[in-house]
Amino acid sequence: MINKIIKSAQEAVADIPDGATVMIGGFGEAGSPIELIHALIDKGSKNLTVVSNNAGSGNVGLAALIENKQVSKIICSFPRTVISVVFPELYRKGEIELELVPQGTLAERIRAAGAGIPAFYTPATVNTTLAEGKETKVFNGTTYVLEHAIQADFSLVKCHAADKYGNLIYNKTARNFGPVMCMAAKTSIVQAREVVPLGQLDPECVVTPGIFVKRVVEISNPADESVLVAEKRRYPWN
Amino acid sequence: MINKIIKSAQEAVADIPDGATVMIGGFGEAGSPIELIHALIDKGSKNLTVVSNNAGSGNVGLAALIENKQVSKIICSFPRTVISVVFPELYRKGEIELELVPQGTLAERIRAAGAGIPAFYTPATVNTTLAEGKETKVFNGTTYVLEHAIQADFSLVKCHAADKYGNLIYNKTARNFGPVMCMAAKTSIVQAREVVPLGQLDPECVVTPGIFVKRVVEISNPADESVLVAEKRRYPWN
Amino acid sequence: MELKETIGWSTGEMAQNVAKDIHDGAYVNLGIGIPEMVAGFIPEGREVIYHTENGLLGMGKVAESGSEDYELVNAGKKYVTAIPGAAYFHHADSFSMIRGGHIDICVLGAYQVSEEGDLANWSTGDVDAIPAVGGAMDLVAGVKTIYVITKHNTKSGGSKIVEKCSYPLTGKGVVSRIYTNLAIIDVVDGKLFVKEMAPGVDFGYLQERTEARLHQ
Amino acid sequence: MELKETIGWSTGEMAQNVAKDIHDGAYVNLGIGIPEMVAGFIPEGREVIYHTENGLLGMGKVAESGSEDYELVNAGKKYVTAIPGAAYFHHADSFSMIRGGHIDICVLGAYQVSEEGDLANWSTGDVDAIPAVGGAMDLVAGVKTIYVITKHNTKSGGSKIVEKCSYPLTGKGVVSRIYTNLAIIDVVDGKLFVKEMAPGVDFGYLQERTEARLHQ
Repeated sequence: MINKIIKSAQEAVADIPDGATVMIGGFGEAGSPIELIHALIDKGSKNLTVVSNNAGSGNVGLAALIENKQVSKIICSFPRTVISVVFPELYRKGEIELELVPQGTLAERIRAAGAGIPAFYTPATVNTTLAEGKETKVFNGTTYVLEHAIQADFSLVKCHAADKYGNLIYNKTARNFGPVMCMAAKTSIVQAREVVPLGQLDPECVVTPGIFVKRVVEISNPADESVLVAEKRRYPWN
Repeated sequence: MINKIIKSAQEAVADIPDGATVMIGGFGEAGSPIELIHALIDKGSKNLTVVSNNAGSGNVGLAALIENKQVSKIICSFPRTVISVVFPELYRKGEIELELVPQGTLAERIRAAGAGIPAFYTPATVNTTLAEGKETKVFNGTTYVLEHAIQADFSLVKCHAADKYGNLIYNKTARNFGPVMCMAAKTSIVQAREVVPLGQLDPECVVTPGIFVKRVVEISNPADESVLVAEKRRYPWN
Repeated sequence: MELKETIGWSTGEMAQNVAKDIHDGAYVNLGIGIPEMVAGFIPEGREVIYHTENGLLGMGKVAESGSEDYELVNAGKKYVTAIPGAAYFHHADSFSMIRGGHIDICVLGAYQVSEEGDLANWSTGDVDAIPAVGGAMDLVAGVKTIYVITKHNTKSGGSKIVEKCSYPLTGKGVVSRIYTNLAIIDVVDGKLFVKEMAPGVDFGYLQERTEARLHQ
Repeated sequence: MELKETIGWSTGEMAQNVAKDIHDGAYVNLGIGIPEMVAGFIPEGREVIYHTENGLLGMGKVAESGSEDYELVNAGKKYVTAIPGAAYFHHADSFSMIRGGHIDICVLGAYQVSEEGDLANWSTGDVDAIPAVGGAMDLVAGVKTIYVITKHNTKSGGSKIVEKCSYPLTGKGVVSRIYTNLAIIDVVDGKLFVKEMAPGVDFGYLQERTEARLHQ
């Protein structure tokens, strides 16, 4: 019988191996699956390729994963913020590889993987350095760049509520990359603020149907990354 | 100030010219915007290209539009049903052109138009007659077909409830092509069973954000196409 | 001249054979017609979630007469129900599930299946017929495992399991297993292996009724 | 040596100039920083709907201190609010709105704008800087009308309005109008036309501070 609920974050990430490609949801702090990321730090998998819009803030969450030298490459649109220190340092030292992708292209490449579309054309980046070396094609007199799907082995996503089938709803702008990252990973792992009984989520309002979700962990009082960053916390906890 | 509510179906379709490309929502009867189609019959625009999953049933709705010789070409996935008589007749006489598109490719080509993607690759139709003459490309050892976006001048869509910004929710499987057709047309025209005050639709559950909708008409007691077909009704009303 | 089989599985038994091979927790899409019968034979203790490509995951039974909802239909346009834990979505999202490989099993009917696993089930190539494809090509291209359920022979006794399909293809090399009234046949590397035969059917009898070469 | 302008519009006045050109009913995306100020100056009687690319249509004012929601932010990661009639969506849907041409106006800052309407606003090409692009390239490629709001000159007095951008491009031929502290300038067919000048600024004064050739 179907029950995707996993007892702990530790258990949920236990099979993420070295070298895996891992998508991590969130736009800045909103929607960042911080407990799952910390479990991945505890697990210690190395040489990861991370796909995420940003590269983390302060010394917790994604920034802490990078600081712990677990990430060899990051695919993202905006790796610097006012409070990001970890990524810039390692990047300048040449210790982490960066593939910079415009935000909309990033979202669409992730969706494409989930939708079985190996590649698509987009107008973004045409005539810029980010299109260098890429295939282009003209449609109706306009040039477009060919962009390829980004698949992942795992995705770590935060949602608001889930049921045991893996149906998900999100909260406000914390939705961001969650739905497409659940679609694009072989194994999507979701932390939910609340696990609700089957039938409680309105089928008209389910944002991620359970077919895209493999594991759900209830984290009822998730840490707030913004607060941790403001408090200058570090993970592993200082 | 923003108010997309139009008084009548007649008014809503009044500027659809001869030769327009018109998307029509619905999967069979479910979600078919029958009052808008009938208004388009009254309006009498000719030489239309219609994009719709099916080609209508009986002698009402889309079938009546075709029967009235307003459609010169239809782009669809499944033009025949047990109760479709109009399209097969005209097709055999060579009086209507058919572009047959697999259902998933149809949905994705419509979405692509709405999402600013001129073309994408799909595995569907590879090695079949439907891929003949189409560009192909190999990704990771598998062959894919290049498919192009389908844009429309107008779309006619049925939804459950709408507000004056054009935010929409749908009912069950009547949702089908509505959301992507609203995205893909220059002017999307929606019939809603109910127009509700701004703020009444939960922003987490809005399926079509108002940006994709140009006009909303309240049709509070829409005819049921299945019933009309069963009753052998004809439009214009017999 | 109609060849009447006196031995072999009934349609219900064929559907039951398919049902036995559907694992607990599977996401399944059932084609229109005989494939729909499979849902009635899922063994006790297994939970299966049905996808219907017109926009519902968690499709339930056919709606009871009198309580049909005109806006809740399946791919065959039958009135159906939704189970607790269901979700509705639009067509592009629905076919993302299909094309993206998220559906485990799809059960389809067939005009012909070849020894290479090619499937022809959308058109007989009849020039007078109205061409209609629906979601069949997306399904065979995207779903992980394609099962075919079909009578072993046509009404006139012709073989539906052929060396090469003469009808237009739905997809090339897509079928994993064929469930007929006479046998269950696996497609492995361009060869057909008989996995099981109906009571009273032996290999010679089966091969005689099959154009393609069978293997034991 | 810093060149201090003693005449010209204040930043608020620049934002107000942009706001005057935003029509009633427009769907608008405001870039991070000075462009955000535009929302405060929309003339009475006009209703404008703000899109923030991280997944909200119908963005309201910045959240009041004490009532911030950590999961309701704008593209600049500021805590914001949502208006009645708002809708949340995921990133792929959000950028469909952008790429698909559904947003009427986007207001962005700039490092440089060329007379061809080329925009450079994401990188100074500094090899030591961390490259970061965000949604800028999607916005300039997809939104119908791109307005740039920027100081006319750099802090060191250099021209931001140039013949040809020396910084890496965000997009080629994408800018429609430039709002600076000294003037409002239209880009038309590869030429810059001065539409309006700030009080006390004349054409000679403006051209002197502009590398690209201006037209009247």
